[in-house]
Amino acid sequence: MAQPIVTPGPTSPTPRAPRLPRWLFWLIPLALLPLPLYLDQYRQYVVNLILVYVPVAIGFNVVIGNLGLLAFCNVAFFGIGAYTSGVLALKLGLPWWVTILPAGLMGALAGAAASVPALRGVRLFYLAIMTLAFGELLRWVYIRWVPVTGGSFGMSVPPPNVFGWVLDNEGHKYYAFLALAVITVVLTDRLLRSRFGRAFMAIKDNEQAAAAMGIPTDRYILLAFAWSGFVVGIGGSMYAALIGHITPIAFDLTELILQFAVVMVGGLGSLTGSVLGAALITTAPEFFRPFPGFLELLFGVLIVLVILFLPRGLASLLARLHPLFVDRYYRD
Amino acid sequence: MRLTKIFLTVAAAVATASPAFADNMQGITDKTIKIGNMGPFSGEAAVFNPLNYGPEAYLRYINAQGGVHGRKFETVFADDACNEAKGIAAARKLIYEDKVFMLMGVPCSGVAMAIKPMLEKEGIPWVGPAANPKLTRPTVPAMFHVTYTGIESGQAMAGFAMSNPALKKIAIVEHSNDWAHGYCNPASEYIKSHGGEVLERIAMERGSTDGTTQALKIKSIGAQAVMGCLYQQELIILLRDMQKFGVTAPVIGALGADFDQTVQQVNNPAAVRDKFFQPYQFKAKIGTPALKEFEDMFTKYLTKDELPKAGPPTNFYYFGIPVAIVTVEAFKRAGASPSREKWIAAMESIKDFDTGVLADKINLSKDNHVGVQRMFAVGLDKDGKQTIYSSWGKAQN
Amino acid sequence: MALLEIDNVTVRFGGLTAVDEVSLTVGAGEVCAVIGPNGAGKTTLFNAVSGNAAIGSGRILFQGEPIHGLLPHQISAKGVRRTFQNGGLFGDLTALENVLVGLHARVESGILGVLLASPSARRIETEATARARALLDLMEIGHVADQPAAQLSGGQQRIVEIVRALATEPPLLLLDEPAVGLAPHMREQLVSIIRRLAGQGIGILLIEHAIELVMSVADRVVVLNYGKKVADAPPAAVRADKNVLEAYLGHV
Amino acid sequence: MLAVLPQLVVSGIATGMLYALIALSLTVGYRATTVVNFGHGEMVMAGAYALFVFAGFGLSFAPALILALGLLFLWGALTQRVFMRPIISGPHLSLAMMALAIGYAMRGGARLRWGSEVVTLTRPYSQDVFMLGPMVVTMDDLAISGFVLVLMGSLSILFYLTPVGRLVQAVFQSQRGAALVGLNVHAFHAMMWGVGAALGAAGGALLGLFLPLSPDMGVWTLVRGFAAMTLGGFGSFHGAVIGGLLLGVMEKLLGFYINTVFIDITAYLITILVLLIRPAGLFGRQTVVRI
Repeated sequence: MAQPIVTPGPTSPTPRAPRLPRWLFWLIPLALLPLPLYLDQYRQYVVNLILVYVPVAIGFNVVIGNLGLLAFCNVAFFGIGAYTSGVLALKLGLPWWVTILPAGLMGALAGAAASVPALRGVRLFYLAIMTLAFGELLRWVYIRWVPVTGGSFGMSVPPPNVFGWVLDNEGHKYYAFLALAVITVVLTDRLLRSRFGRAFMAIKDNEQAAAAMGIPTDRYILLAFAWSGFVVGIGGSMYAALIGHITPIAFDLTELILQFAVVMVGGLGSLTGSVLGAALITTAPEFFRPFPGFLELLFGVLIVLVILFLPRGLASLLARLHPLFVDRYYRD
Repeated sequence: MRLTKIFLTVAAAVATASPAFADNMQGITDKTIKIGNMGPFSGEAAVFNPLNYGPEAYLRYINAQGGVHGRKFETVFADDACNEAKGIAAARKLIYEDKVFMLMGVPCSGVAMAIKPMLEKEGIPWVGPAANPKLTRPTVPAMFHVTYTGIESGQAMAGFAMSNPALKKIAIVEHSNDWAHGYCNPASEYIKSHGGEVLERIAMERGSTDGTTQALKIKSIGAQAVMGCLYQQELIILLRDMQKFGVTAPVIGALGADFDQTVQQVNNPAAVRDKFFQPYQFKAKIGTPALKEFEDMFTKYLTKDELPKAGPPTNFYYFGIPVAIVTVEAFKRAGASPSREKWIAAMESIKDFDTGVLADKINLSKDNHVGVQRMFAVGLDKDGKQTIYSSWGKAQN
Repeated sequence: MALLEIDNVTVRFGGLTAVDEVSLTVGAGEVCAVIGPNGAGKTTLFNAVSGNAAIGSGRILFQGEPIHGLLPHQISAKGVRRTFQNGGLFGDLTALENVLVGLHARVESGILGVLLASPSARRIETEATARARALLDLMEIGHVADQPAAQLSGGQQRIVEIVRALATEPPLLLLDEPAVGLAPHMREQLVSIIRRLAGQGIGILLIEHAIELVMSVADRVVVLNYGKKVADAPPAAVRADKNVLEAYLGHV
Repeated sequence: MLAVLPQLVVSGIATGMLYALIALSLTVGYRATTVVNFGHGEMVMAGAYALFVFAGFGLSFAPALILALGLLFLWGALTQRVFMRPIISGPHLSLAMMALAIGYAMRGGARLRWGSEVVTLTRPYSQDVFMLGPMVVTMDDLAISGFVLVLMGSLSILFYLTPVGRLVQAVFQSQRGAALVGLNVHAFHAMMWGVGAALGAAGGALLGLFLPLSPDMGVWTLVRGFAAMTLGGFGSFHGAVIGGLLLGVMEKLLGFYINTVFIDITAYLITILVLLIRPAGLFGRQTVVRI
């Protein structure tokens, strides 16, 4: 064995990036707690929809932003989560809160399955096409597996139930959703700021160099996909609880484009960006309401403009504002 | 701990804040009645938006006559993009923000099913063209069908075919979506329960560019008739390819394709004459004097953007209008100070009411919120003359 | 026993023999430079050692164990670390995060610990971060620790890459053209870093075009030409070798 | 059951010709720029509508078609120049999303203009049916196959007998190298993207001959084109053509002999199977797979 090369001796003080205390983060959900007191059932629903898209976006971002692979199958995880929750509630009569974890786990399983092409070395646009096929095949299964999924009519899911308390009011759902959104954000943040998240980023930037640093890239690709599936699956479960009626058409290519838009507008690879993107893209159609028919055109143009002029999304605006908002991948 | 306490306090506050049940006079003022008109104005299903403009034309016509009991209708449009999440948002906006009296429209069954629990809970009236029979069966206090659901249409398709005793072995060609299954499931039930046989349910997906497989399959299983639960484009392809391979079984198409356009685009009289039929929901042919009144209404009261870019209003405009006609009739009957309860009671009092458009008269009651049953069929006879049939080979009037 | 033993290794790509029955050894604390004209097979030889290229025949032993046929990350975990010719840094990560990736194998936090932020996982992470900072400070680039690697100067990038490779204290380091694009004073610094590492017993295999640098730092020079080894001797002897001159002149 | 086999194959080839054309047009763009146009389906759609518009000016079929293809060539080149070039060195995801978003906006635009009306093209030939032994062949089949074969022939001449083919290959392998030998890579990219768009538009025009136009008509063709590319080998010209033909035939066989519900997912099944069995496709080199 070689001798120690460096002994961390008296270090010269180096300027650190400015940091805020971590507990400040908790002020955000805390400040959001009284929201239902001020919102009507319509606005509250839109807020809840934003909260659904928070896990959907952060999960998606792990694969396309952090791991940097062109996986076009996020709606597959979303749909699996929704259907798992729906089927367990409808066929087995389980309360919604019991179905959340299974929805996440089924999503993770789908994530693992979707990582197979990537593990076989398929990359770039070719990977995009492969994973697209995976998502569309699943949608075909939802349509065909009528006894379980209700086929093309979809299934009506009973109102969500948490510990025997039926959430039949948007304000009630809000608390459950806020808790889930916070949990998924915090867990994903912890994952990304550990050696796992750094490995994802290393694989994105230079796969060969990552392997040369002792990172078993395949294992991490699998992990990223599974985590993405897990988080997005939970988002799917929330979707089922919010909408109450799930149909195969909700998981089609249009939905995929929407989810892409959330991540791209928010900022690739940025957790904060995903949350911002979810908020912006979910509420955008509400602002476009006075122009029915223009929605697709405006939406397309919006994405084009963001890619051209704000390639790192809203998160980069924040980061430009103050270094505090720069995403970091370590803990000290 | 502190966090938990705050959470519990706020949650309790929200829970105890009495859920603001919608006022049963919501949307009614001395001068106006506010109506939410919801449908797909964007996305693939936007082709169905004449179902929203049809009733709007009628409301504008009524407004031009001075309104009902001195009140004029005020419509708030909302786009649901035929997507459940967007649809719920749209419906909630209409109900809680715009505070409309009732909802009209919502042609997409998925969206209608998704907003149903909310409408039920809040007692918001709905009248619309979504074909899913589960919307009004079992009866829900405030939801009404005054147009044909999938059950009536599907049974009419099968019933028309089976009114010809020679047609017993029937094949179904359908899209794999709720729309198609909404028609072909009841059709299939009807065939089986009336001594016929469903040989095979053949899939033909949206966007198909070729119907060779389906046509050859129909031929090889020896089907005597075909139920085609297909949108217009695929129906045209199927008819064309059946002709190409000499498959002579008649095709009964579902509502959802425009008969005239289909015939015109197949562009081959031999492929449709005495061979292609469709249930017919109107009392007379579109473009004939019996329906002229409505055509004038559309062209007079709708804007250029709301009308077809070319040609006269299509059958979707006519299919949409009974929704408004019956709604207005109920407002007339509900008296000078309408409330939701009075309006619903007025709806349920409607018997043998002739809309002037539909083949059947409207009959509603406390236990039955599906207003129409009987349909005709339309087709070209052996000479190529468009005919409305009451049963196989038997022309109506 | 030599630290690294390359024994009769051949690497073929299709019909092309990139490395042809090459043998060489690197001992602990030894700096062995591989030189040769473009296309001589130097980088391919590196790739064979680090597991990025499969060998056709021969053996590669590290500390007496065969490592050919292992995957790159397994070889890395055994203690063979490398740098890359065209900058193998992770551009979107900061210098600090790059070094942390280098420490990956040493940060043994489990996924559950990370997700639950268990005290031990937190401790492991903060310790690793402190160590990474210390390493950067030691190489006198601590002030750029929080800048994205892509924004660093060429020299800083090269040093970060070496720090990253050294973070786990590997016995053997493969440096692929570390001096490319460096200003003269940075080259001197590089030479002193290499000497210091060798002085601490690390074996170094070096590919370099800058002959002066090679001559000043290497204990032994191996010359490749058309995939074949044409010389293997101390710098002074190689300088006088006729084969070597021919290999280079033949290409001018 | 076997009696219809020849008919299925013949009809499958006729359909496959269209898929082949779409796959080929995708491949042209991909080979020249190494970027897959995820908004290509809308170029197909736009081709059909452009033909409709020009025909509406009273032009006969051939000049209207030429104008439509020219327009789409310009539009393709313009999108590459204005939208793709500024981000060409950015993440691949941005490139994919950019193309997707342009397509989405085009679809929205088409829906605004034509969404509520039925738009059809008129065939420049009669709608006759021929018997070829026991098989039925329509004029549509012949016209499409003929047109696609002529296009393929001209493309082969372009790529195999003129310097363009070598340029494409050079740019595909090393853009820097191509720039070094004096090729204006940017202009070349824009031009080939335009050629791809024009070829796709030709596919749309052919579709429009026997289908009513709709803003969504491109989406399905894109999926079929991808599957054909994958089957033939990503980036291979003749692979795209053979992949398209095979896909057309397989859809028919799977649909008839197994179940019609499989027609719609044949493309996806093929994509997945190719991955499991032979990721490089029939004629592809391993280049798509990690080095």
